[in-house]
Amino acid sequence: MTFDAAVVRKDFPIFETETRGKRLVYLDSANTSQKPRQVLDRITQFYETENANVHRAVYELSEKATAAYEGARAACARFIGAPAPRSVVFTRGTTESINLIRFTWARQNVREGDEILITEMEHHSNLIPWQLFVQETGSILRHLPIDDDGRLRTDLLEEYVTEKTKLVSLSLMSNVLGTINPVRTIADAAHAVGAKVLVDAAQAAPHLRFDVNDLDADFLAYSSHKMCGPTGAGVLWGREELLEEMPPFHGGGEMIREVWADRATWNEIPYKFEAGTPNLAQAVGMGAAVDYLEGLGMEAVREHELELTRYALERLESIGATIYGPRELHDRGGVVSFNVEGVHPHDMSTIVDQEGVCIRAGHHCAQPLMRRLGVPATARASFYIYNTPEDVDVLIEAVEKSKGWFA
Amino acid sequence: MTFDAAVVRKDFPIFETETRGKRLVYLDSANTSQKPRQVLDRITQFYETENANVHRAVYELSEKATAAYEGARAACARFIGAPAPRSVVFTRGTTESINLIRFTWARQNVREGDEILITEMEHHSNLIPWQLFVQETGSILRHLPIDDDGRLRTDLLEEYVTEKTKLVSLSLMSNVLGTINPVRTIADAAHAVGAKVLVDAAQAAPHLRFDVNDLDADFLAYSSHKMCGPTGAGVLWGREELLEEMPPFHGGGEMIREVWADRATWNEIPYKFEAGTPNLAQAVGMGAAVDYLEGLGMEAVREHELELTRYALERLESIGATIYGPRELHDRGGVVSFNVEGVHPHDMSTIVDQEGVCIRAGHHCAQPLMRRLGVPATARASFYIYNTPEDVDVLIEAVEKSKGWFA
Amino acid sequence: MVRVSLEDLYKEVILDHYRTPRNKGRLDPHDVLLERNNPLCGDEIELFLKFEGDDLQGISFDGKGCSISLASTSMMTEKVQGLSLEDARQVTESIKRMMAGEEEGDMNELGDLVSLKGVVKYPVRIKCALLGWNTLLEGLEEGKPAST
Amino acid sequence: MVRVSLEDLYKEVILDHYRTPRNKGRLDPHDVLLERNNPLCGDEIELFLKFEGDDLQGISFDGKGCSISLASTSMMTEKVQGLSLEDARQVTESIKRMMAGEEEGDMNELGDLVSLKGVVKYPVRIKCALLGWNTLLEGLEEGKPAST
Ligand SMILES: Cc1ncc(COP(=O)(O)O)c(C=O)c1O
Ligand SMILES: Cc1ncc(COP(=O)(O)O)c(C=O)c1O
Repeated sequence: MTFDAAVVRKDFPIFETETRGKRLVYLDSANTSQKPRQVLDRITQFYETENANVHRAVYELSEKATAAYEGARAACARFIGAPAPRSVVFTRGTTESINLIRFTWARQNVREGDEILITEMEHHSNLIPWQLFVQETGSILRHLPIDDDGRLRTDLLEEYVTEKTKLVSLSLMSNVLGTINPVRTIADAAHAVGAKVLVDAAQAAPHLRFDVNDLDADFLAYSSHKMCGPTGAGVLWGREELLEEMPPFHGGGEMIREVWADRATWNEIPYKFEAGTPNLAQAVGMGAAVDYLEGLGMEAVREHELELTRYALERLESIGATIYGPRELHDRGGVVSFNVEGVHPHDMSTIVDQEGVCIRAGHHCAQPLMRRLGVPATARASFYIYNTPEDVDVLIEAVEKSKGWFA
Repeated sequence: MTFDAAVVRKDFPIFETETRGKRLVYLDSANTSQKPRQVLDRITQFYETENANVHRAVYELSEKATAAYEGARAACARFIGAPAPRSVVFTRGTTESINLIRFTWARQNVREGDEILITEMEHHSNLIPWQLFVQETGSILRHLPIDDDGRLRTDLLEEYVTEKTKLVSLSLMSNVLGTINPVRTIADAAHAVGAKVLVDAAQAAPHLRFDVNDLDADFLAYSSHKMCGPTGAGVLWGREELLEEMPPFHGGGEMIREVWADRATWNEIPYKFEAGTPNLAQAVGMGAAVDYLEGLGMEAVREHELELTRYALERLESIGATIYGPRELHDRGGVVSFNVEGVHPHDMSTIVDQEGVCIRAGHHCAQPLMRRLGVPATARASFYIYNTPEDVDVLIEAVEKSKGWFA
Repeated sequence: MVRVSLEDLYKEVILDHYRTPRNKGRLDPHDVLLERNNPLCGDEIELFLKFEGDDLQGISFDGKGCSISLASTSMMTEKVQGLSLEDARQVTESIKRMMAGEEEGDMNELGDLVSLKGVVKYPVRIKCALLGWNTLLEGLEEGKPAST
Repeated sequence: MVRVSLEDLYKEVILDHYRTPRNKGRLDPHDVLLERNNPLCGDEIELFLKFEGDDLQGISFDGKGCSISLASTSMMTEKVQGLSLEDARQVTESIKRMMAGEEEGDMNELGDLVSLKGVVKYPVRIKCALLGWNTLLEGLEEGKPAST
């Protein structure tokens, strides 16, 4: 049971605009997604009928705002199978969620000589926080290698997950290779040595159905803007008992209980981690995005994207493009990185833009992975619910054109 | 030259709604402000015609998004007289801005035994970060006292600003007392001993015209949501040379320049401090809020609020309310904290809500100040551009009614 | 569902107990003294409990705060005084479920206390109404364990 | 303003230099060697400079990257070779102003280079077009000071 992408496309006002005088072929959803009317309307409705600060005030408007905000939290918890809304902390996005763990749980639990394990395919957002952390604490950062197909070398787990490992932080789906990682296998290995597992679900949440219990994750981060929601919102989910134990991150209003001049006590979770006025309307919009995606059905989303990916891989290979990442579709999402002999990806991106095609060119916030792949940059097309096979056709034609220029 | 608040009110869709079946009398703008159509439309327009990630992609849509985002930065810089847009870092709000300084500049520059000076009237957002900081570093937190009128004891500056003082962090305007603090005087004292000055302008930015050069501030923080802009956006302004020297805060995409597996170099300011996908639409909305306020004129805003404050103080005193904070209008903003004998502020707030009046009751995120004032809580009415003298009349009537219930 | 207007809630239930609190002041001797507060509104109470075997023989409170927190606590002391610890616990749980909107509130079990339900419409005030009850629940923990 | 289509820009200007770069390869001996890159696209260049008194006697480059960065650098070497350091600096500043949209670009001064202006319409690519020029500016700093 899938949906008609041409119909879904009508929910997204941006497709009523043109780019460079051409039909907009947006193939950069792994970077940020477009937003359906339903989400935009919900945000406007919030500001027009419910806007007030939450939790703190007694009047009806503030109660409405609080109900909307907490309702969004419940939706974001449900979406990832989290047992309780209180285990969901609202952040600005995945990057902030990961940094929050760096400044709280990790500071409390990872010491000099301890190891943090990430992978060779991580986004800078799941790499730089740990580089900084190990520099600050004298702990050690290790990288689980990938094979030439762009899959994690789980055969090396025994070597990389050791008694010293305190945290394994990895993406559920790669933003460059499209690989869907065997998080459960890795979590089992991590838990066997008492390490915790942080899952970067920035790419997975928009496209896959998953459940924090099945993954056996300890923390999980995802962003609103990549899944039809507004910018400026994201989630850090954590096991309740871990969140309870963690020190606060930012200090400020709302995260406190009692305050004296020189000390304070903390509010209960998740509020302990939400200092200051939260990103209210953005959280509400993220909740609406969850509702929208659940309305389509995440299985249907996945199926639709698999079809597009199959078609895109086939057509790209037929024009001789080099593909980075798994060629088979199993455990692979709708992100396709590629290069075409003789055309630098930046040139390609500029040229296909003339045909209305938005693709990304560059290092995709994964410079070490680019080095591993032996290329300075790649082009990348990524698919979402509003893309159609026609979009792939336009892409291929545009890529052919760019080849023509350099022929 | 002021404006007609009844006309301004029409810009704000929320005033087309009722609360508890009554005309909405919103007197909690110090908590969060309502939003004009102009700002909401700009946000929607962004999502509908310019939405893409910024800086990273080559195609036209991303260029539009980048132009919108950087245009907002320029507006937010201009609004506070900042010499260069690159000295403006976008954050979630004032609380995050202050915590950013705690985790970067302060860690680099404030050591064991050094002193940080705040004041007795600070919001928790400018108190808790420093409590946490001094606990982490062995430095010392001091509080400049206020007098019984709710003004800072600048006569004690010599005692409180010493050779040990490294940072003075204070609000330009109090969210409880309405006091506008003599920041320049304090900055001069701080600079004389080589300390830096961080200004919490959360309450000032929506209501006052000021200029970072005149204040001679080193850092300044303000929030979008209190000044007609969306939630989820704020600014940290800093002197360029200080921002250049500071280590980064969050690690992630966009804040880097070159990345290897074990190390990285940083992007130029302000991007060094903007890890991950920024709150794009919120920054753009904040820029639109700046444009909206500048359209009204900040002098006119101030004049309008002074008139309402004068009238409110007069009427509240006439019904025997106790006022906290300066009674005279000089150096005083449109925030009026008060209590009425025999009526707990929480009861009052619930009762006046029945009449459509939204006021705040509680500690206003300033528990130590409540102790200084000798009360567990106060009621607070705060005014903005859409409030009219009629709103004050409804408030007074509703307060009288609550008194009646408890008579 | 009974619809109580705010005015009725205050005038007919809250104000009576607020103005004339029952069991107010120190209880001596006592077995348990708990100080708890609700920092949001600055409500503070002290609760004194005296046990006699499995029964809550004596209860009193002191404190300051809004009318809802003080009236609710006053009503509570009237209700639970003399009950067995187990019964006091059950009443408390019933009140908490009623305030959470999970239960209508049983007139037979709760009597007058059912009128506190009017507070459910004002979610922020529920914490005020429950301050005394939550403190009692803690205090009962320290009493003799009910039938084990 | 001359409107150059992207296709014209590429086909008439960029591709020629991209396919047949001028002054490519190591220059020996040299006074200055600078390696610079544009991490966003992975462009990397090495720039070799040789001074003779106040003149830029020799210049060559090596590197890899997109066509705009390589072509722009190739055109640059043609333009500045043999100029005085001061003139080279001035040409570079003119190009930078032109790419910042501050100036139209003077045909007499810049010649062919004016066609690079087509890149202004593609803001992200401006960094590519300027990589060589910015590196040159740094390199000139290390040369003999121009008239002081
Ligand atoms: C004086 C003052 N400082 C800081 C803040 C915190 O601002 P925000 O909640 O937007 O982070 C506020 C408002 O809540 C305030 O009034
Ligand atoms: C795998 C992965 N992790 C983390 C991020 C960072 O997410 P955000 O920019 O929303 O913080 C991204 C997207 O940029 C991503 O693709």
